[in-house]
Amino acid sequence: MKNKRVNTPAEAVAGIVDGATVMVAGFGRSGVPEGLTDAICELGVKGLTVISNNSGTAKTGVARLLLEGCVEKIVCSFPRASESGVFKEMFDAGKVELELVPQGILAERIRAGGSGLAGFLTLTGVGTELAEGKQTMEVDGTEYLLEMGLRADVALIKARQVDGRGNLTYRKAARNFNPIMATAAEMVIVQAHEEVPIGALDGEHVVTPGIYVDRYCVFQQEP
Amino acid sequence: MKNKRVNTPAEAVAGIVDGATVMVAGFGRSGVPEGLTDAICELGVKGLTVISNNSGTAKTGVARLLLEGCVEKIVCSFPRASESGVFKEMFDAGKVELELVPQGILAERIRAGGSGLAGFLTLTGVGTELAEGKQTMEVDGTEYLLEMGLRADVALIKARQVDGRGNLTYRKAARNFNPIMATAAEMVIVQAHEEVPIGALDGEHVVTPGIYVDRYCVFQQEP
Amino acid sequence: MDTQTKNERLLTRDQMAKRVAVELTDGWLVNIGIGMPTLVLPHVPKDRDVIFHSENGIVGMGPAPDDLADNDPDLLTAGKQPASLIPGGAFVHHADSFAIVRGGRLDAAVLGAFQVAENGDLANWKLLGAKGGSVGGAMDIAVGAKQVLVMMTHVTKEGDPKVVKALSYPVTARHSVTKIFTDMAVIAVTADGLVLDELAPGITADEVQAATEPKLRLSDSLKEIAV
Amino acid sequence: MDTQTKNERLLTRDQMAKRVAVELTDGWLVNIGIGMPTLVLPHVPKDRDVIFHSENGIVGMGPAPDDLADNDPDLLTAGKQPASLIPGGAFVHHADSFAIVRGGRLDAAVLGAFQVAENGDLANWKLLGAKGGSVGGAMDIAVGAKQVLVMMTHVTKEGDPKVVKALSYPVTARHSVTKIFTDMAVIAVTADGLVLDELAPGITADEVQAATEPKLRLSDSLKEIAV
Repeated sequence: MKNKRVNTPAEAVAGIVDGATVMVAGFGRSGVPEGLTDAICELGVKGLTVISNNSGTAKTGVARLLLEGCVEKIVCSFPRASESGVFKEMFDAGKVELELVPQGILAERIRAGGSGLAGFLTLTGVGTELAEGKQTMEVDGTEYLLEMGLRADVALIKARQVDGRGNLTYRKAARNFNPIMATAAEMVIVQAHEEVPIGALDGEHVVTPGIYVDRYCVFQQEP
Repeated sequence: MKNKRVNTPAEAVAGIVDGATVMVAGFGRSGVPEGLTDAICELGVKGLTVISNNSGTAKTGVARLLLEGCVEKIVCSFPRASESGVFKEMFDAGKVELELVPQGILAERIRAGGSGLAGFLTLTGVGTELAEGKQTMEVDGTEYLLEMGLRADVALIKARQVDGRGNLTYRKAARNFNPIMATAAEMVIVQAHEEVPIGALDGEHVVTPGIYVDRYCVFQQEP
Repeated sequence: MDTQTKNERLLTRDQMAKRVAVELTDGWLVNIGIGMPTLVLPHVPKDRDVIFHSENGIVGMGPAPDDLADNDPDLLTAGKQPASLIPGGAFVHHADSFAIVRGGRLDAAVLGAFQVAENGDLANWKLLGAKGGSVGGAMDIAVGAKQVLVMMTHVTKEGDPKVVKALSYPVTARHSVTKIFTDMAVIAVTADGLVLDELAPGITADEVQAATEPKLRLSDSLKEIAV
Repeated sequence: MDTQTKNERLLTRDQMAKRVAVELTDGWLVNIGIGMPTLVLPHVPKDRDVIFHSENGIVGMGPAPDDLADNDPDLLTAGKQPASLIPGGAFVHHADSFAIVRGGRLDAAVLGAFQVAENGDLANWKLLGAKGGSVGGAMDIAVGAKQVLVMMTHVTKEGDPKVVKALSYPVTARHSVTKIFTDMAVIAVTADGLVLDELAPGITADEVQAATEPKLRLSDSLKEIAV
């Protein structure tokens, strides 16, 4: 059986290169794999495009990636929040590029990318400034926006449990973007709170089948 | 709290009218809510459009609906199977109309319908006779088919467990089309193997949130 | 009219929240936006089963735990405040969460706003001239919810009307708002224009009209907001 | 050549299945089509971790239980035959199952076929002139799998080639087949046309060419199929 387990977040993120597109799961600080984002900072890669719902809380997660100069562009639904001073300062100084995407569309574009769909038609955003430059299509007299699937080189995932096959469960609402990002990247890297033996997870309770997971490490993140 | 529980399959399907579009979950005979399809036969409605992966095994499920003359059209991926003699005979005699849809596209169209998406772009079916009459779109030099979301008036669902809020779990691969059909109809009717108290299902193990369910009955189907 | 006196007659945020809560019907699934709308949740009458949806994947969100020590970092509102899960609640991932939103399952959403136009156009995501902006789930929710209930002060801090003929702020969703709850009034958005349904105690219809850009029709059953 | 003699030299279905099984690499996720391909599963070498996907939502499908009494009606192959779940297997719903297929996660699919064209076009869902037809997951799987391995007899019952210059049967997916396993040979579909890689024991390259419509190139490492 393929060994997907590595010992540390550093080993887990090894090989991520400058300029890579990286999905970082989480909503606010819940479900953000900070062990992995910290390890990327220590790896010192540059020019990343980060796909993430938020831009990081205080100096954690994506905010630390920004602070350490790893990020060129962020694809995000809610980058400017009271807890996201790092992004605000860097964006206002022109040090990071932003692609703003409505939250449900961001989720759906990721799911489409993971599902092998080129794009989908939605009412969300029609007639708004976020529709600018996007293709529209009329169906039965109603105008829809065409939104495109989104994939990444790497997805960084925070799980509650993992088994040796890479099957994952999540904790409460820390699930958020994790299961969909785990379907939409060439390399899926997981930070799991605990490892359980193969067969310990009920096949009906697995949220992300292990076939999506390339590497995992066990890492207990500080709250 | 809204009372979603009714006592019998007959009560559960009451009000389904002639000409309705009805999703019937299941793959082969697994996950087919036969208590509900039988009750519809007894209700004696006519002219239904049935959306179902198969056309019924022997004389059960959709096959019984066909036999009893309830069905005008079937939207289906695998109607002609060795176990589906009823459909074959009726189709060859011109007594039922067929819209053939690739299985993954059928699932995805239902999911799109349930997710409020008008349609999506896919490679499946490009250049085949099932693409005839469908709109195509070129993205980055590749040709995609536009497939449209699919919704129904009624979805018939077979669950393993239900609670008073309508939260559902499924049994093994009987899950199949059930969770997606439960999102894509105006009236979602469930036949559950057992009822459990509210709070007995772990919120992380619920597959279909109860907000999707309009009515349920407890019915133990003969294997 | 003396301004001081008028301000005293305006509804407090909590009184507004209480009025919005009354609007939420038994059995409804409701999304509560960040900011002022979060005040609504504790005011829902106990005998009503209103189910709250939070876009971060909570179906059946309950109030913050009584004891701060019970706060769970993985159980937060969309505004990242402490929350709970009601018995029979469930967790879904983000794409499934917005499938609920866009799929037409939200009976209502309670949202804040910068402006509402008389045709129901909503502006609530971006200030005038702002760079970037944070859209969050606002566009999906405003398009998806069957009823979009806006909760806001009637005028800006500068005294400008927020109920306007046409938006000057960037639009969130066209033709989406169904009812407006302010510190002065409750106004319905109808196919025939805006209808003044209710007045805060001590506020007159003329005062509301003066603070509102488009023309208001008076409801045949115009009444006072119960506070 | 005497037909009786030739038939005796053709691989049995089980021998074909064994050869296909060898192709499945350690760590692969593989979808197995209905019909002849289902024979492949028991032949996978025990030291190889090949994970089987079944489109009805099984990730990690195992063989039928040894004891018929253990058959579970909710644990079936795509062809509705008894199956099992391996330890660490999981169930997903149908949309998620095909998300795996179209999302590029299938390392290979083993499918039956009526015809394969020299450019890799696949026909396996509908007979000539059939009314209606049953497509199942064939189109999604043929488009989505990284490698499409076709397993079929080399010729029809009437002796007509099934490896053809251009399909006469309705197409399932264009340019999709990567390798063809028949009772006579193993043929790779390459950008430069068909390459004869392996021969059944006792079958000659000339015999294969005679039973094949397009021109075959001989592999530099042409060898005998291990049976």
